[in-house]
Amino acid sequence: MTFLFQTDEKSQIKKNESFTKKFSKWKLVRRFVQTGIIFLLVSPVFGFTFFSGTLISSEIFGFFLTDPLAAADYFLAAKTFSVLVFGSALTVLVFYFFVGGRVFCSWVCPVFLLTELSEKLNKKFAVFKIKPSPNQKYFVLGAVLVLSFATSKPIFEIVSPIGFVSQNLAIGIDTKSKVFGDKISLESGEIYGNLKKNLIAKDVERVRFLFNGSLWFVLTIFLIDVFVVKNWWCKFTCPVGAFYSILGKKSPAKIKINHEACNNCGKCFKVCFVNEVLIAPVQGKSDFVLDGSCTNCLNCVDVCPESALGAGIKKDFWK
Amino acid sequence: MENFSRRNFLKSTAASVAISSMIGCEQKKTAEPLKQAAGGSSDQLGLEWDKAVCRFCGTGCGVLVGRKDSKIVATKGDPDCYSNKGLNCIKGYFLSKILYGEDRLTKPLIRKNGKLEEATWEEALDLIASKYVEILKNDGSNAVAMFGSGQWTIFEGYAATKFMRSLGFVSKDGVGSNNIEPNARMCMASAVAAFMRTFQSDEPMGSYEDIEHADTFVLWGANMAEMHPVLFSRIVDTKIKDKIHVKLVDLGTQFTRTSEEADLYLQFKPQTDLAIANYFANYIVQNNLYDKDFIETNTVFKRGQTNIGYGLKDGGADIPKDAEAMFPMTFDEYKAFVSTYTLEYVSELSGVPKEKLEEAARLIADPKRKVVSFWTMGFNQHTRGTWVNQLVYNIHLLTGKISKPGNGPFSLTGQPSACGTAREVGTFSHRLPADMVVANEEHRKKTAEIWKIPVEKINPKPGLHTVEMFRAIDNGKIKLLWVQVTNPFQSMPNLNRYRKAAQEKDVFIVVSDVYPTRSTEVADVVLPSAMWTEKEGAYGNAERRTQHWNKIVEPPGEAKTEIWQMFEVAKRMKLDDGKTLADLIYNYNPETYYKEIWEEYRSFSLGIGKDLAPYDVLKEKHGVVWPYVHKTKEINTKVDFTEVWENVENPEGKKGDDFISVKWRYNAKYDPYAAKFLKDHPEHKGEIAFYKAKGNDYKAVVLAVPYEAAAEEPNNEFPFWLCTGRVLEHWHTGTMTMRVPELRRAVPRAVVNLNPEDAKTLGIKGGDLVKISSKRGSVVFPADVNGRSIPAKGSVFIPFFDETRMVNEITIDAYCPISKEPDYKKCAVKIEKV
Amino acid sequence: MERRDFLKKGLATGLVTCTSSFSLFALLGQDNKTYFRPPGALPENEFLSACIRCAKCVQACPYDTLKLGSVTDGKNAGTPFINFREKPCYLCEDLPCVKVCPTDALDIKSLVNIDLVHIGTAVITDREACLSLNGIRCEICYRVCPMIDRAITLEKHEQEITQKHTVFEPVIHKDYCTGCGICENACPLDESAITVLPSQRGDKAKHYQYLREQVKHKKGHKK
Amino acid sequence: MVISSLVIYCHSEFLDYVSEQIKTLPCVEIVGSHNSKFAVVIETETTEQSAELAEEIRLFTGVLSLELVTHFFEDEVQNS
Repeated sequence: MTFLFQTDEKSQIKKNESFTKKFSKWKLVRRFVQTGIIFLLVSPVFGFTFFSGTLISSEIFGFFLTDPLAAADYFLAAKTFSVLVFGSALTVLVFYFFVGGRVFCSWVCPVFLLTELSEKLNKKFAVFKIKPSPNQKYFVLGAVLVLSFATSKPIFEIVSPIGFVSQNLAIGIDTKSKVFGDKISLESGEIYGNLKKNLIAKDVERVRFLFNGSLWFVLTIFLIDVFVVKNWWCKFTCPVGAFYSILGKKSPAKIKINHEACNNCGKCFKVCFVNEVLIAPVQGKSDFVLDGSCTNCLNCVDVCPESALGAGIKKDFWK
Repeated sequence: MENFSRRNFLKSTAASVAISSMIGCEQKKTAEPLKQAAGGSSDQLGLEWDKAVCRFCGTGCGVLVGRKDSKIVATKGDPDCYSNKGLNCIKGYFLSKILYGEDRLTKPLIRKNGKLEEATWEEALDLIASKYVEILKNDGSNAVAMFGSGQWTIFEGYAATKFMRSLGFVSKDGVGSNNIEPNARMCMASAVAAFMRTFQSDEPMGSYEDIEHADTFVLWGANMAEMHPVLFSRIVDTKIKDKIHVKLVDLGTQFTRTSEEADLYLQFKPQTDLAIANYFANYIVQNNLYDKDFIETNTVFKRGQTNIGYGLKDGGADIPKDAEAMFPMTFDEYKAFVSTYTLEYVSELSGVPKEKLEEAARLIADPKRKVVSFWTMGFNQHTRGTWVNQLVYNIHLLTGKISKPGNGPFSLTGQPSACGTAREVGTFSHRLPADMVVANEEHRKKTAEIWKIPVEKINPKPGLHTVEMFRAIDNGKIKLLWVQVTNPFQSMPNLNRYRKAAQEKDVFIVVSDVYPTRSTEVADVVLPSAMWTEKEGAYGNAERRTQHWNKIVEPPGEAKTEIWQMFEVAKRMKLDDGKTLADLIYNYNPETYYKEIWEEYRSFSLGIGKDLAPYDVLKEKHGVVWPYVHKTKEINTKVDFTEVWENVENPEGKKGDDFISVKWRYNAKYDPYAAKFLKDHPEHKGEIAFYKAKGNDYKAVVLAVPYEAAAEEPNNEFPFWLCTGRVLEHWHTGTMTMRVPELRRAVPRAVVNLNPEDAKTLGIKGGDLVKISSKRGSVVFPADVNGRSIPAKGSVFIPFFDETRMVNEITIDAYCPISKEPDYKKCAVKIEKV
Repeated sequence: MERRDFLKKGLATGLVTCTSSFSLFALLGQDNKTYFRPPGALPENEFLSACIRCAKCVQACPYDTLKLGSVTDGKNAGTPFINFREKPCYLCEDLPCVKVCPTDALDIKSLVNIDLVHIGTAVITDREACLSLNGIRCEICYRVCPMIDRAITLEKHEQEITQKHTVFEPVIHKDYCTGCGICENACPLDESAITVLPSQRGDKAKHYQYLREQVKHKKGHKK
Repeated sequence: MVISSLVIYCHSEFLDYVSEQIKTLPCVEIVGSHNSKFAVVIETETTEQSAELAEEIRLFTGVLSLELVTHFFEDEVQNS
């Protein structure tokens, strides 16, 4: 993918010019949110009760939230309609519409962390440099919806890496002490001096990792990301990404560009995960990044030396 | 009238022809019982099979133990054993696994600055012996105590009682210590006291075979479906063979698996069994269904002392001196006494509907019916345990239904050798072997003669019974306690007091056991012991059957038998004249000391109606019932039975044998002693003779005692009754059965059984954690609402096998003033959801 | 340069194909294991459609009974199931797992009370190994059953060999058995002699009434 | 008077039920029972009455079959 911009002197990238590492403020915030989501998923294991469930469907402070695609799959597969599921999907839909479509991918979804890691590894170890078309994910989305209806099974939820990762986080670490309150050694602590511990009350509280076979599937995706196609899953295949891209198209929250400040240095292209969306704004065709695939990860805002880019609100978002 | 008699003739012929055609035409497949060659035979798997008896309950099922190389790998029921004929319960099924728990004790342990460290046998035994000598010299015999068990083998029990009672040679006050108690005090003491007061001889007079002859079974608070599974299987077999006629009456305070099988279930309020038994006696007397001439020849009426206290204060201060007194009484006075227990009064007091009470009374009193009463802990662990035992004897004595096949009261035992070891060997604080007591001059003389020690060495004053013994530890009077084959620091009632005493008071505790338990936790010295078939042994079960087994495998590591431990300690106790205590009391030939101990112990029982079988007969047979009587005097009796021998039957042998195993004592048809007695006393009519009751002119006592309230009744602060007990899957404190993975998987923890209505009002669901507290403490248990036993409204049941939650921390240590047996079945608690 | 690059490519493709083929093979692989669902579950096919694999029920189960299907479980990946031998369902009265299910895969409406739960039906599948049927006084499955005397009773018949003992045969009554698996979990044999099988209760044929029902026979609780 | 005795074969489930039913009948007396069978004696004035009672017993639910074992009816023959 060549850089479609005129290289005039001003923007000449000096080969040996070391990047003055600009402090990436937004990346820190995003990392904070991502780890926050992971702690949220793991919180029931440590006894917190305000959150339960996974990213497919969860309950926070009593509110039901369901992934809209999962809801759609459910309605198509089970050929029913449930107000509760629709309502919970609607809240998620409205939230992401105003926060910015694919914000789910870069800020919430734990699989994105793997993608970012695979992106770095891909630079060094990429073996095949295949580049499918960015619209592939929409075909996958379509296929998922049709298949769900046809096989009357929520096809995507069966194989969703988002499901697998969040399931394993939710129940993979088991520290719940047994309900019956069995104890390993008796009230008087050491019962036998230096003898072996009392072997009668054995099945008691201890940390157990129950990660199940699903992580193989996630590993496969990760390897494809690294060796075969850069960002194969998040950029080109994930139907949830496609779903939020469609939603994000019309969302008011967009990246704004200040054409004067932009000196066409191209740094934003390097860090952007879906850098084709930047072409139009950088070339001055639009003041906002209009393409829905932008995940509002704000990497570009961080790296822009002239801070030409910033998170903006597109007031007339309905046009 | 002639027509009348012809009609009867016609009717009876019609009836008999019909009956014979009914039975005759369906021949039973009498499969010949499996003839199993036992005793050292090996089968195709290369296993060496040898006979033994099950390690657990009082039923005493015979088992065959299979050894391969040096490990017990299999067991099976012994088809030649009369009680179980080749069957076991689930605990017996796993017998081969109890020896091989992971944390089996294999080295002696000595507590050094708070921690139990491994030590050598020399070090441990020297320490114990020195402590014994030091305490005996400074504080005298009453400062040492031993707490043994109904799971001791007979040899160990005999060696222990001999050891303690001969400590006079070492102690400063020159007499032995009577502070020796078996845990059978918490299990069978009430039965022993009742037997001695009624018949002046311990041990039941009937046999398990009564089950096949009887048609009415009255279970007094005995959950036999779980506690004596194989016997219950025989009762149910009798029931299904004749569904119309055979009746099973279950009196209890909670609905159990036994009540599920019962035809008539009487659920009564705790302690009101006293009133119910008196009502039955009243019913018998009012409807003059009593056996007049049996009463005249064989019974004497007495009135028991009343308001005899509950033993709540140390030293039994709240018990009147003459609590055990019995005053003469005439039959009419007795009739007047029981007449107050009318149907209305008892029904209202006990909460049992009138028609059920009456139906039960009718069944019991019906002369045509053969009635067997069964009871165990429900009656024995009772603040009026001795009374309530005697009230059932009253019923059987009034109706004459005693000592006959199918008729008789049968006091079941809990432990495998409570009878064989604790009661017959007399390891109680007031007893000597074979029904003898320390307070009696002649008994001491006879014992001294057999033990070959001076009679003044035997302490005439009875020692401390169990509850007082542990209270004496708390009061610092007892400085040394040796615990063997039992786990008192989990099974004592009011446990917190005694655990604290053991840990804080200056008392040197030695525990001989096979696994780490709550008792080894407080011990100063832990001695690893050999277990069950890792040593030669013999148990005596509930029907007076002594069963012997050989040593089959070696004990693990350095574990040794309890007898060896006592020998070694005695060897280390030097006397003034240079000899050791062992030389005096244990000078047996090391190769054959089991045989010598047996023959010495057996000499106590000969000629007094308690004759035990010789050692070789025991080794060869699959269990021998005593009295085991020889026809002529010279072999083992001081009495000659040749003239009466012909008309005495020998159910377990052939007609012409010169040995008879007496199955029904006191019955001349089966007991040579009774036949001889009747021959010598022609004026004594009938075929029953209580020849042991010399004190009451050979008559059994019918005792008039009233209903008295329980020691601690529910009140508004503690509104619930608490009853404790066992489950089929586990044995006592679970130290063995909880180490069998399969049994622990089936019943992994103790739960509190709640009545569904109580659970609903308290908002408790199955599995919720519930705190149960009494005046003495509180324990948390998971709740079980629709489980195997459903307590009556306002009462709860908790088993005591779980060492991580000990229900005995809240039970009360009130005891029956006569038998000194604590009441685990009744105390007041409150229930809160955690 | 060319050979090293070729090696790298080969290694990568090998690695990728083996993991992806494993996952795909597992995903589509058909195994005949029956999956026992939590209480209130719809019939199997409808359940697979309705369950969106959100694992909330697995998280809500206080006893850790519910396990989560993985990729190797094919179409059951992500769905909850019970392995009785490991841990049975303890039939919590407040049904925590059914309450949290967002879709109606676990249908709370169908469970007016806990007794209507029907995960499957217990059957003594190994009559020869069953200790009770061999006359040994076991009957653990009977005594641990939460619906004792309704879902399971003891039928007595004479022990043929000794002729003076009784065989207490545990008999399961389909209409009451909830299939919770507590009996299968507690069975002391290495291979449990009593196993829960998937069975629909279904109503009896209308055209014939058993002799037993003609007579009001007092079976079950004799409280 | 006519005296007859019968053996009644019942379904093993219904022994208590059948025995209660028989007890309600006049002049019929159970004289013995074995496994799932009863022996009863019927004493009536005439053979018809006896046959009726037998038929009534046969119709009880749970009774499988009936077998007449003895039947004394000399008096009836004498006075008829």
